[in-house]
Amino acid sequence: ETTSEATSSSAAETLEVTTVTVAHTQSSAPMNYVDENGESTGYEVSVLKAIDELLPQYEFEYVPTSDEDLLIGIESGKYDVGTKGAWYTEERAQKFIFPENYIGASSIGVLIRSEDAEEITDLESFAAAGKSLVPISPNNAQYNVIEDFNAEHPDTPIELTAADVFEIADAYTWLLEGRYDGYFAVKTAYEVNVLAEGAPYSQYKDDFSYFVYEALPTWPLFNKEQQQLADAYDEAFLQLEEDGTIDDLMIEFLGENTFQYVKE
Amino acid sequence: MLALKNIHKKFGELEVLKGVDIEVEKGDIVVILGPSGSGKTTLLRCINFLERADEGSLHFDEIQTEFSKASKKEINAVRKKSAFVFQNYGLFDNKTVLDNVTEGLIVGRKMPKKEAIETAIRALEKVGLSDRLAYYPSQLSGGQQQRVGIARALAVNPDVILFDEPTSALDPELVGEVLQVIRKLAEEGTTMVVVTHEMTFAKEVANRVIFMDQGVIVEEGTPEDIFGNPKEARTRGFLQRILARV
Amino acid sequence: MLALKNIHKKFGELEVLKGVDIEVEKGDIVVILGPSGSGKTTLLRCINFLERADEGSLHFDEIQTEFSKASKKEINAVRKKSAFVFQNYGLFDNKTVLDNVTEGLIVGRKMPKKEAIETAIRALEKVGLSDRLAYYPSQLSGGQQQRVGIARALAVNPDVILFDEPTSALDPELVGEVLQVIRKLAEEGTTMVVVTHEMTFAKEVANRVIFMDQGVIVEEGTPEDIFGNPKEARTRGFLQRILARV
Amino acid sequence: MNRPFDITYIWKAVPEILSGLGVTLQFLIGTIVIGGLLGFLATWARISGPKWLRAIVHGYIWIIRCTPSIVMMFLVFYGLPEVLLGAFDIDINSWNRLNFVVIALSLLFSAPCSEIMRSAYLAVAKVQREAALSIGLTEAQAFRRIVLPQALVSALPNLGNSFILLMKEGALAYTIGIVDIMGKGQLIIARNFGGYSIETYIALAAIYWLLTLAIEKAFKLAEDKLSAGKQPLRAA
Amino acid sequence: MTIDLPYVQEILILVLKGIPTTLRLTFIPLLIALPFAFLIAVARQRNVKVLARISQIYVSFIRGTPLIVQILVMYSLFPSLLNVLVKNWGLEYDVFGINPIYYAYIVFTLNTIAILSEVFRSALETVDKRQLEAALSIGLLPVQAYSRIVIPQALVAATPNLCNSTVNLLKSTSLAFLMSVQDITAIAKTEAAFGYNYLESYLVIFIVYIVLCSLVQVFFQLLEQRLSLYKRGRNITVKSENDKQPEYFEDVRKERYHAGIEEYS
Ligand SMILES: Nc1ncnc2c1ncn2[C@@H]1O[C@H](COP(=O)(O)OP(=O)(O)OP(=O)(O)O)[C@@H](O)[C@H]1O
Ligand SMILES: Nc1ncnc2c1ncn2[C@@H]1O[C@H](COP(=O)(O)OP(=O)(O)OP(=O)(O)O)[C@@H](O)[C@H]1O
Ligand SMILES: [Mg+2]
Ligand SMILES: [Mg+2]
Repeated sequence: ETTSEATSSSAAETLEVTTVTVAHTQSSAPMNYVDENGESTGYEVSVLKAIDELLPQYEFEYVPTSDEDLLIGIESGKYDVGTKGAWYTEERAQKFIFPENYIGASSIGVLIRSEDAEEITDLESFAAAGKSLVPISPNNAQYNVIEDFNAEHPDTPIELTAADVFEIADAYTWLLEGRYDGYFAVKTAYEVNVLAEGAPYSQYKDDFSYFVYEALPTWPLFNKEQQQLADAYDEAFLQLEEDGTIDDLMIEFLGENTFQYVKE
Repeated sequence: MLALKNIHKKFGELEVLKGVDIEVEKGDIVVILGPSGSGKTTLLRCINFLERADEGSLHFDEIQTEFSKASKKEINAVRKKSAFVFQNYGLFDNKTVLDNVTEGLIVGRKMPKKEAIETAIRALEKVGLSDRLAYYPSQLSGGQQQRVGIARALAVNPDVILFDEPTSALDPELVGEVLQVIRKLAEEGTTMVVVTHEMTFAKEVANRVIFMDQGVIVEEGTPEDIFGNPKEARTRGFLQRILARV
Repeated sequence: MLALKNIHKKFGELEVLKGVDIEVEKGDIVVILGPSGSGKTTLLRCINFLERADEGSLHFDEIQTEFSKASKKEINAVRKKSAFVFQNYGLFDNKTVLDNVTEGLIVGRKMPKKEAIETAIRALEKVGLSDRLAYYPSQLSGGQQQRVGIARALAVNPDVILFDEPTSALDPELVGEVLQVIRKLAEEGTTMVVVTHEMTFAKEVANRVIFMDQGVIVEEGTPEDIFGNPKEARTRGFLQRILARV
Repeated sequence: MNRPFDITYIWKAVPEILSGLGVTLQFLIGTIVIGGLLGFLATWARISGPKWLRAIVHGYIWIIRCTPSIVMMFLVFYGLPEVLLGAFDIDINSWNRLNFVVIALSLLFSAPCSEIMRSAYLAVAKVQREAALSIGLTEAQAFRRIVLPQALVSALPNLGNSFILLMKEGALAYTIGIVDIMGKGQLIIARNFGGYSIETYIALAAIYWLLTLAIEKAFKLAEDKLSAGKQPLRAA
Repeated sequence: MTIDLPYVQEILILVLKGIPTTLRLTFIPLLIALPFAFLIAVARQRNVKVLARISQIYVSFIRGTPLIVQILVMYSLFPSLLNVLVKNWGLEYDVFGINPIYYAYIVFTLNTIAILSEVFRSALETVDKRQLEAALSIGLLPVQAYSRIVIPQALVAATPNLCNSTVNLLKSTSLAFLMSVQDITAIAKTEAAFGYNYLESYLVIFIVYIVLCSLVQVFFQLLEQRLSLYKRGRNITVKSENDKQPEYFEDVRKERYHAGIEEYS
């Protein structure tokens, strides 16, 4: 409803342009973040920017904010749409509109010590070996994945500890010193922190190994009143997928097309 | 010029003043005598509204009011016309000697700063303290503090000064000097109500003496009457025991 | 029993004590006279280590020390053997009259509670205040506070009591009573050093009088000597002006 | 220890972190002024207001002290515009978000601030006010010139605590997307996928400490000035 | 926007389980901090040479660095260091098995010491020097003079600020979730994440904090009233029977009464 009246006065002459407030999280690289110059960027934000190009009737305005504010804001109508790498649950679908098409997929997997690499190749073997996992924020998709995993494997659950978001790369050190055995991380983080040239942990490259578990599809969330906008999004998204823009952005921000890892 | 009628004051259930009447004429020096705890300080505090009397009326020049009902404006007016010398000195701890005295002039009476300082120094000279201008109260001896308190009250040149044992911490030499000052003030027309334990003081400067005990005025009269020919047994007892000692 | 030699004390640049010697025998009542600001309070405070003297030595029974070097143990020992009656009363604001007096007994001297209360009440009776046991200092008149201060010092039954103007807020009747108390204490062997402005007091109870001025002892002797036949011009001047008044 | 540490990164992070300094200072000063004023009024009401007002203010302080800062932030950010729009037809949705931060923090700050002032006021001896009145100062003058300076001496250390805590409240601003120095640090860390976090945090800590030292210095000066004439609680 | 009431009820029950943790995180650091804070305050107040300087740096550093940085140091770096040391000493102790709540205790204690030391320092400023002198002069040792005369008077000015600090501490313990400690906020947030019920969760957090903080406030209010009794003065009654007198006073009064000695009020 807050879709702005501000532009409606000038609307008479040309096409009626509606301003859309797009909230995104500011510190969830590579999906959504704020760059050195204070510009909103990241994979999901970039997709939305491309979509905006295709929708002349809308003009997107980006508001970087926190997870909590984003959710409350969309629900209350302060923001029309928001993106935070959210995954789908039934409960959430009652509060927000999930469009037909997910916007991206974050490929997650487990970082382990190389010495364990032979024994551990997937979550099942990780669980079976009784290994411990670095605490996860309940806000993260990973938390839910492990919960689901435990529900499916009641005999060999993985011990799951919740902790608030704590954006430090110390988890790599914790692995090395044996505090924990596995770090359920986004693949890009592993690449940037360990594999890349000049990465902080590049000297320990050989001590780590990584296996991809799956890619979780992530959705933008629309305010309940914004069905029309959600439909417009869906239409535009398909178009972008077709013309290869999505693929390009995936490569740019995530290094590869992660849709391939999505389990249906 | 100052008349108080039927002042009553209770602290909790303890009745400290039980109907006190006082009348003071312009230029009077009224001395209040009485044993410790008889309500002298409380009486002075009530006059200046530092304590709210429960009952009684006040007539002070054009101001006429009930204690229990006095408005802020009336209270301020009374305070502007009077000054109080505290039994425990009550100096401003955060101000120097000079600032203690100029405060009431510059802020209270809007006197220009320079004039205020001159006035203050004159008042401090009267009590022999013009060499301690920059000291803080905590750096003064008891007698020095008491004299600053006196100078502070003198400086604002009020119509009435209420003294609560102004010489208790002074050596006899200084008592004499302060007595001189008070006498001179009286000549200039300042009215004074003095609570004191110094009989000499009472005899020499008072033109009226009030003897209080247990919250009531037992007797009042000229110094000659009270000291020479006290009517009440309680007064006689009090004076006898003192004179027996001196 | 108490000997002080060559006490010097400076506050910043101001030298307040300029080499004071005092010797006090057991049972003595030494009265210190002197004009306001002459350093009397400072001297008493130095004896009790409330102020640290810059120079000088102290000999108190078996304690023998330099002021500037005294250890904590020595300081505590001196304080345990002495009591101080403050010019400004110095009552514990957060304690009732009774608790003010028992504090030094129960905590300082480890006396059983019941005995302490009995002792305290006796001391308070001596100064006529046993009807105010449950009052807080803020609820007392000036004279009442001063008497509690005296009772507090009496109660701990020290070897030496240092009085700083113990009667300044008292009416003459009470002065007489307090004087009695002090005299009786002396008979029981308590040593006392009393700063006072009450000449009568000095004449009647002292067995030695010290006249101080500007940080030095000008003259000392028996009351008869000092009052009857003062040698120094300054003493004569001080006494003359007083006697002229009385 | 297996812990990479790039000391030069600390220095590299400083300029970007400092670009948030303006925001930190803005909400800090804004809150001190508005919250301090609110706190002062609350103190005044509690000490010399009529009974009903005292009760209301007491309740206000009570509730504010119970409110977690994040809850207050959302109440102000979402509740206030609704209230103003509904009741007065004033639309503040387009306001700069910093304003909401300042309002939320001011409300939060006013309660402890008022308690600080109240306890400091009550600690000044009664006779100080009385003496001022007795020489003809009005209540207001007596308060401003005699009581207040003495009360401040004991209020300052506590106000110092509050100011420093307030300065570090950037996390609260971050929840509605206002980026102060703390926020800048977090953006940097997020952009690095958690890399160099220790280095970034060290830079942050250093900057905060410097600011704290500056605040402490100012308070020390004020304290020394105001406690002139006061004897420290110290036996010889 | 609607509030999902059954859900509120559901989390509320879950969150109640976090209350003991929250209380522990508040009161253990508080109680440990009190004596240390007081010592620092006295050292600074009396300007004890080296100690005052060190305390000042400590207070400034702890107050001046963000809590989140301290948590990082305590929760991440410190155990690593400890682990290396333990290994070097050849000990068989599992450093990483230590419950992180202990790190939370340490962080909150260090902070509380710094904050309270300033609270106490300011409170000591309000006590008149003469009170200390009087206590010493009747033969109390400095420790006794402080504990019996100075501190009770200082506490009057300190209580409202102690209350501020306690309430602040109570609310800031939610940061312990960074160290995976499950306090009330942690539980509420974890529950909220699944269905994005943040509104309801914050409502629950609010309710719980109102109750907890109110208890703290009631306690301190009563304490303040009790401690400042001497300022207002005891209610004077002519007959002492209604007076709340110290019980020993009452004993002696009765005894003396029965002994036929005059009654006093
Ligand atoms: N705030 C108070 N609460 C209760 N009682 C009080 C209070 N102030 C004074 N009193 C009592 O009132 C009586 C009179 O006190 P007041 O100070 O007027 O005596 P005073 O005549 O000035 O005595 P002094 O010569 O000793 O100064 C005393 O018995 C005292 O205990
Ligand atoms: N803390 C201080 N700082 C500076 N000067 C001080 C300090 N304390 C006392 N003085 C000065 O020392 C001198 C002596 O003070 P002291 O209190 O010993 O006098 P006194 O003989 O007791 O006088 P009185 O009879 O007036 O009480 C005074 O001139 C006073 O100004
Ligand atoms: Mg009196
Ligand atoms: Mg003196």
